[in-house]
Amino acid sequence: MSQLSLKHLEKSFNEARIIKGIDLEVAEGEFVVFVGPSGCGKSTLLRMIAGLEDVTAGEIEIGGRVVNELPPVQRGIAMVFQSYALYPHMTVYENIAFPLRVEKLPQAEVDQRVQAAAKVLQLESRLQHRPGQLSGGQRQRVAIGRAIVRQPKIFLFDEPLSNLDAALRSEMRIELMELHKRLGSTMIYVTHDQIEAMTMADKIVVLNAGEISQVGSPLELYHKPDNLFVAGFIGSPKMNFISGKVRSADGTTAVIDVGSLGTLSLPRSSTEIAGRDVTIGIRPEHLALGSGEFTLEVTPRIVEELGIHTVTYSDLPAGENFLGLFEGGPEITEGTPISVGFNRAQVHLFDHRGQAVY
Amino acid sequence: MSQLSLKHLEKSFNEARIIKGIDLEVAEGEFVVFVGPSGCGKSTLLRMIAGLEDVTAGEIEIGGRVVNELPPVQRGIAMVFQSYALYPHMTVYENIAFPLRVEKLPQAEVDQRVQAAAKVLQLESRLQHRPGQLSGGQRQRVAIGRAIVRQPKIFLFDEPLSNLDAALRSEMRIELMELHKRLGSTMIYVTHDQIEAMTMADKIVVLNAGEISQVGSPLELYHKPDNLFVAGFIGSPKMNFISGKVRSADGTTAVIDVGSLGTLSLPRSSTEIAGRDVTIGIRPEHLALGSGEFTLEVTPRIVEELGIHTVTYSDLPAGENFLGLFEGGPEITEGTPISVGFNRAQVHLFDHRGQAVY
Amino acid sequence: AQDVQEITFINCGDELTAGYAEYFAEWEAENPGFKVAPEVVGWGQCQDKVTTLAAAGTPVALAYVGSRTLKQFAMNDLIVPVPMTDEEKAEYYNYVPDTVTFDGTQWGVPVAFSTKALYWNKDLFEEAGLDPETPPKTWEEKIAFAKQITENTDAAGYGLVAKTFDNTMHQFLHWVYTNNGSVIDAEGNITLNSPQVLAALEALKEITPYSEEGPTAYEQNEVRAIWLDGGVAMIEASPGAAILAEEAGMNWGVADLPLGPDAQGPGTLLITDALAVFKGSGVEEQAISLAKYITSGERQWAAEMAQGLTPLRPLEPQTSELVAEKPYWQPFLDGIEFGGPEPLFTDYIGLQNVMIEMVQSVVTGQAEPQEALERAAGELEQYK
Amino acid sequence: MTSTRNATLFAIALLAPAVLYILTIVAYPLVDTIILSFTNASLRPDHDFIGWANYERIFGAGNFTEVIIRTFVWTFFSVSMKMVIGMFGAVLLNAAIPGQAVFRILTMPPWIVPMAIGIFMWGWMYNGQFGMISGLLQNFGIISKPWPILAYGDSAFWATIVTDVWIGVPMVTIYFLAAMQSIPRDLHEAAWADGAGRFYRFRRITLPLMVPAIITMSLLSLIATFNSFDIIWILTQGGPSGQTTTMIIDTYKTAIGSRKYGEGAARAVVISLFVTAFCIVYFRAVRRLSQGEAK
Amino acid sequence: MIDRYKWYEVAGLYAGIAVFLFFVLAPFIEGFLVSLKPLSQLFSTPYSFIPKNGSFDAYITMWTSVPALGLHIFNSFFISTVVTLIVVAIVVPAAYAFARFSFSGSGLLLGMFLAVNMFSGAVLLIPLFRLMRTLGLLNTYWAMIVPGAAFLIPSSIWLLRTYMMRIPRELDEAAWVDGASRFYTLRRVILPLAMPGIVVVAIMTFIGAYAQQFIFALTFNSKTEFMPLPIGLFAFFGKQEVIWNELMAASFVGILPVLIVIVFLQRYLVAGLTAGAIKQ
Ligand SMILES: Nc1ncnc2c1ncn2[C@@H]1O[C@H](COP(=O)(O)OP(=O)(O)OP(=O)(O)O)[C@@H](O)[C@H]1O
Ligand SMILES: Nc1ncnc2c1ncn2[C@@H]1O[C@H](COP(=O)(O)OP(=O)(O)OP(=O)(O)O)[C@@H](O)[C@H]1O
Ligand SMILES: [Mg+2]
Ligand SMILES: [Mg+2]
Repeated sequence: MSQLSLKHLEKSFNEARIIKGIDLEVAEGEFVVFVGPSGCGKSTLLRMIAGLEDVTAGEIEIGGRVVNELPPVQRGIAMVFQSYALYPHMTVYENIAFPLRVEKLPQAEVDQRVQAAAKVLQLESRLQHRPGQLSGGQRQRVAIGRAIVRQPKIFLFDEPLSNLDAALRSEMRIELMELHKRLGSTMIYVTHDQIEAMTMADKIVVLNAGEISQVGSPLELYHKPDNLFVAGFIGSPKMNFISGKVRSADGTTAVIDVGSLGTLSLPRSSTEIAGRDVTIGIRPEHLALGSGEFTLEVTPRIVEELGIHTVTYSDLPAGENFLGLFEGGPEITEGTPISVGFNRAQVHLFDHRGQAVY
Repeated sequence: MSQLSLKHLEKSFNEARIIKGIDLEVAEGEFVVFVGPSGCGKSTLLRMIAGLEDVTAGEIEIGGRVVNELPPVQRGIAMVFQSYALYPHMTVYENIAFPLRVEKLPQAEVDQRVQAAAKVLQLESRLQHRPGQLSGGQRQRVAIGRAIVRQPKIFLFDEPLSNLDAALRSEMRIELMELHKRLGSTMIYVTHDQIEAMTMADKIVVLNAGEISQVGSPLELYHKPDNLFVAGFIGSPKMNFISGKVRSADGTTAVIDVGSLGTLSLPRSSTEIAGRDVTIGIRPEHLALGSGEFTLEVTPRIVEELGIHTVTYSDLPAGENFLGLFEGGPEITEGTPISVGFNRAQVHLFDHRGQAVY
Repeated sequence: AQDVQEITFINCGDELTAGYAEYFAEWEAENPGFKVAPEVVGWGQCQDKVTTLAAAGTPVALAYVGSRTLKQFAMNDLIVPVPMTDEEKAEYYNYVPDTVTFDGTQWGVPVAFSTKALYWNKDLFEEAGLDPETPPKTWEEKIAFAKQITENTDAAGYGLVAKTFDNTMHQFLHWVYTNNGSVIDAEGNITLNSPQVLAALEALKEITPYSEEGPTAYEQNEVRAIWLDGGVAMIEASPGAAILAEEAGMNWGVADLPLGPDAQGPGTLLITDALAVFKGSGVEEQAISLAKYITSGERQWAAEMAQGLTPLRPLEPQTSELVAEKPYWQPFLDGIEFGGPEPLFTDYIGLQNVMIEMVQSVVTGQAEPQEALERAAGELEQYK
Repeated sequence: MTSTRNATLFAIALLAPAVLYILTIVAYPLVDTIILSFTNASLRPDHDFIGWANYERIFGAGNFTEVIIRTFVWTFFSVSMKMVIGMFGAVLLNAAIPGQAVFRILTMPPWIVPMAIGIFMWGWMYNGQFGMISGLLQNFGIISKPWPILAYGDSAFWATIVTDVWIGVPMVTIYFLAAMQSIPRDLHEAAWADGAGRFYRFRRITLPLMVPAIITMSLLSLIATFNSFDIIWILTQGGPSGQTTTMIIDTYKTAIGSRKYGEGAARAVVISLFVTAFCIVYFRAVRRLSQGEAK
Repeated sequence: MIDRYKWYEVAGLYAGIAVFLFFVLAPFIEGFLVSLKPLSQLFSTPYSFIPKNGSFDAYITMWTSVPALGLHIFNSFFISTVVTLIVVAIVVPAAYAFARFSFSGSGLLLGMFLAVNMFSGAVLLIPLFRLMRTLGLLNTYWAMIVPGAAFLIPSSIWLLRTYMMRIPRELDEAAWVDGASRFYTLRRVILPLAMPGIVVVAIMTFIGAYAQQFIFALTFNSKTEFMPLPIGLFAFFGKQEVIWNELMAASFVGILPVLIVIVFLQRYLVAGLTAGAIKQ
């Protein structure tokens, strides 16, 4: 049975519908990541689950019980705020200890737990500082500390690592994942970091303008996005989209006219798409220098060398952006045409409504 | 001649030395990125350049003129604050228009510039909202908007994109880069995002505990880190470090004993390292499945499949973490040993003080 | 224990009136079972406090009040009458009993008396070319002297009081009572609009240019201070000014208030305070007894001398001795003969406002005397 | 937050002491007063109900409109001057220069000194013969003869306002100072970095962010000023020729001084209604203004 | 850096402060000069700013003119302290309720509180007197404390509410999520953050009770030993003469204790509010 379930959840601020009917099941111990564009309602949804926002319509169930009216602590959740919400008048120590003080734990236990959290978060030397004297990342870590000293059934994290550098961020990521394993608590985690989403999630929920676009495991979303939005949102750099028109679709193969790039035939069972406008998608990392089942020639406008790989930006004849990602640092120069190839199996197809066609 | 130069810059808060003597030259039109661990002093340094913090010692020169005592506006800078610093009582429109109002530009011009900025930042529909009604990412974009409507000589950005999702973030990244090209202004940019640092920077400044660890182009830092700190900090996932001892170093080849992994001979001209403890470093992405010039067998503890690539976490016999990054989604399972190889040319060597040896 | 009943007594001032402590003890000895409980309240708040206590239904037994308020208390049934025998009345100076009389009976026991006379600064007279030893005897002289002084010295001739304070009416009444005028008669008719009062207003108007700058800003103490400082030559004030003038080492004189054309003899305003006995304290009898006890001839005299007040009774030989010792007392006693009381109105504040308004409108030139007088007389009707 | 019912219960619990206290100590006498306003209560222990007679009399009185207008003008100038000077003081005392701790304390005395004493001191100042203002002006040769400020309608009117302002300024200043201190520093820094000078920042940032504080203070000042009695009473008693007579002075003179409690109560009720109406209008105006500013 | 001033700005600031303080203190200068002059020479022309033969005699003689002056100062202090304690205890929760919970009728209730302030004590005096008598509080300290506090509560609630509304709501929310009861949140989070506001309100209350509440003391108390300072000062008013110099001297001495209290509290007045609390 699912531990947390959202049923037709809605939220309006005055007239504006921000959350437009969300249904979601979260199993106990699951690590769920919410992703979605800025302003799509992630924080709002999290705050509703926490019990900080009133529910406009629908139900929130935790452990089979409708909790719409319960205060946060009775829902057994802990939350890290996007804005940190540190108590400016307390030291870091007391900020972290706050939930334990509330529970009236003995000082020895408080101390032990706070020290442990501080160690994990590399805040030992800052325990006696006030939030006002901390850097942005330090503040964020204090906020995390305050959540982890409690051991709630459900953790809610609102972009908890957004102010950390890559090294600390990946350390913290590992820490959080180990925490997750150790405690077995359910975690709901908002992030806009692809790596966090992909590596930490058991299940990613992609939100778009207050609605769920797709729910699935990271690789499901990566490999089989349900729609254009998810395809474009998951994966970085973004998937290349090229518009085309279906010449024919006989139930096994669809033949697509992709303008000046020629024709593409893909194995698809749908016949409905025949004659309609479609979009094909290819991830930049699925392109290879040289040739493949399909080959095209592009002229990189920009070449970004990242060391680990190289990203090229080109324009297709029809004007679309076309990115390529190649391992390491191959010899590519801006303005010199290159041949890139890709394989049929790596091509995504979306119908005129943006739904994936497999 | 350099447009901005920092000379022995120091900053202390009360007793604590936060910035410990920074020397840096920034040429006109350069895009400089500051990276470094949380709390290392990036924001402080930026604020000093902006003229928001007093200089404890040293000099800041802009255009050849010492500006230690000048207020921000006379330094010709615009800044995006890490804390956004939006005016809560003004609409998004007025927040963005603020610097133009200060300059007393005519309304038509203000409107045109604000609308242009709003378009770039995808804020058109939010122009009449107050900051309190915006999501975290929207707020951040407003803060950027406020900086870009002015066309200062130097832009200072303090983690301007940290609250955006990947898609928007890469769009914004491109926008900022184009802005940079268009305006030709100097930009100083704090980030903890590797991709931002690598793609945007002409020059990356790696800060560590208030000191510069290394300055260089992105690929220089990636390929030739000066020291252990930079090697570990640049690149994600982090470089693998394995400790060893130099058997012999004859001025052409150094033979290094890497414990249970055997011996490694690298072409190095240094003789000083003979007999000393050293650390060798190999980037996870430089490992290949199968064999290479050196081959070792590891058993992945964790396998992270990110779609675009797969990351494995293993333990070396001596206990060190050992990561591998492999393109796409090869067949690797947790607990099953794999063979990985790497080439001599991709091995980094650091002496006992952590300095790179080439 | 024995039941001792308290007689609460509010004594205005900053301390218990001199001698009262002993008188209380003596009286208590004569009236076993009763004890006097005095409370001293500053002058500024005394009247309000007494009134509030009465209005709230917890009156004090005995209190100092301005005699002018007796009518209001009486009409509201808050105090009991304290009739005087003809003998008692006769002991007092002329008109003193009138200050506490209304509807044919007395409503309080007079306890303090104040009369005014004209003080002049001899040095200023001399400087202006006047005979320093000759004070003005008539309004005409007063105005002429004032003019001469104003024109020939740095000082002003006359200290005119016209601030929005009760004393402005008092000072105007000096003019009224030195010209045989009145405000209200025994039948309760408003008699303000008379040739005598009109003459007073006109004289006031005439002397204004020879008074200090901005008389509407000054009340009596302030004008007195100006006089003491040599800023004005003549003022009308109580005996207290004499002591201050001595202290300041001035060259001064005091004389009867100058007289108007219709005067029958020296006059002044007679102000008294009285001890009122409040209804409902349960010890009204004893309060009356106490009031009369402490204001009897000799005791009253002692208290008056201690406070520098005009005596209520022409007690002999004390009065002669006083005048012999301090000749400046003479004019203060002279005026009593043709003096007049503060007019008794039900709404005393109303009266005061109307009179002040009238004086100010004339002094500031906003209204002609006749016009101001008619308006005031009309408005007074509602406060009778 | 959720569980609105709980929240309401908690709010009620928090408010209970205040409500109970005010109910017993103030509301009960207040109701008493309102009842009294329909009676002919005076010094006499008993009284009769006389309906609206008191109210009719108040509005029937000849100079009532004049007094109302004067009261509004007086109040308006006094409150605005308090706000302006208080803001001026707060800005000065907020500047990071040495000595502020002392200056802040030196701001307080008018507030601490018993009101009557403060007014007496002003009475001294205004005295034409011996006071500081006239005296200094004469010493410096600006005027040639004494200037008794309270003698003339106009100058007395302004003098009473100045004294009222003087008494009110310390509280306003200190409150504004506290409000100013709570504006996040980075907002100023951001504006400064954009080239906004002190004055501009004050106008565009400090002032709008202090709108709640300004509303609060002006509302409280409004009430206090409207009911300000002692100052005028001690300095001029409403004179000369009634030119400083405000509603409360008028009320006092014609009703409380004369101990007509019924009429006095009616006047108090009328004044309160006026203040209330004024407050509401004012409140709306300020809110609209502050919203306008932000657009 | 932002706090750095050019020399002329500093000069301007000090000049501004000088003007401001002169306005605030001028009457005290006048009063002080009065307190130094012998009574007989109080009124003299031409005006001289510096007293000619000033002395501090009044500061000594006042203790004998009004022997209970010290007691009056103590009473004022005592009454004000108790009033302040009561007001703060009542106002803090109420202001919090108004600042954070928007239950139905909260606006109305707040308005009603304010309405209370519109009736000045004078008109309520008689009914209040009856009430005090019923409660048996006449002629005790409580006669001054109880009504004194009542008339200071409404405006204090309003002031503190405004202040508390500036504390970020997220801080409450964070505590709320961490399981803190609303009361605990009030005590541990809101109270410390609202401290500057509370101190302002406490100072206002204290001063209000110390210096301004004259009428209750006068009417509801007859015992000299309970009389507060404002009443005590009126003892310097004789029937004919006001002992101006001693009155002024006593006023200055009387406000000293409050000034001392404020010296100690002044640092709270300037405590920054939410530095570092949140990003926005
Ligand atoms: N109190 C409010 N009143 C009106 N609109 C609001 C309010 N709070 C949030 N919104 C709007 O609701 C939308 C969702 O906001 P939310 O903070 O949930 O976004 P988000 O998904 O967390 O974004 P981000 O990734 O930028 O933090 C935004 O468009 C925002 O403008
Ligand atoms: N006002 C201050 N008083 C004392 N210490 C301070 C103050 N401001 C910053 N610090 C300390 O200075 C150090 C550098 O802070 P800074 O904000 O520059 O870090 P940062 O590099 O920007 O970190 P982040 O990436 O987390 O934003 C931190 O350790 C911080 O605690
Ligand atoms: Mg958010
Ligand atoms: Mg920072």
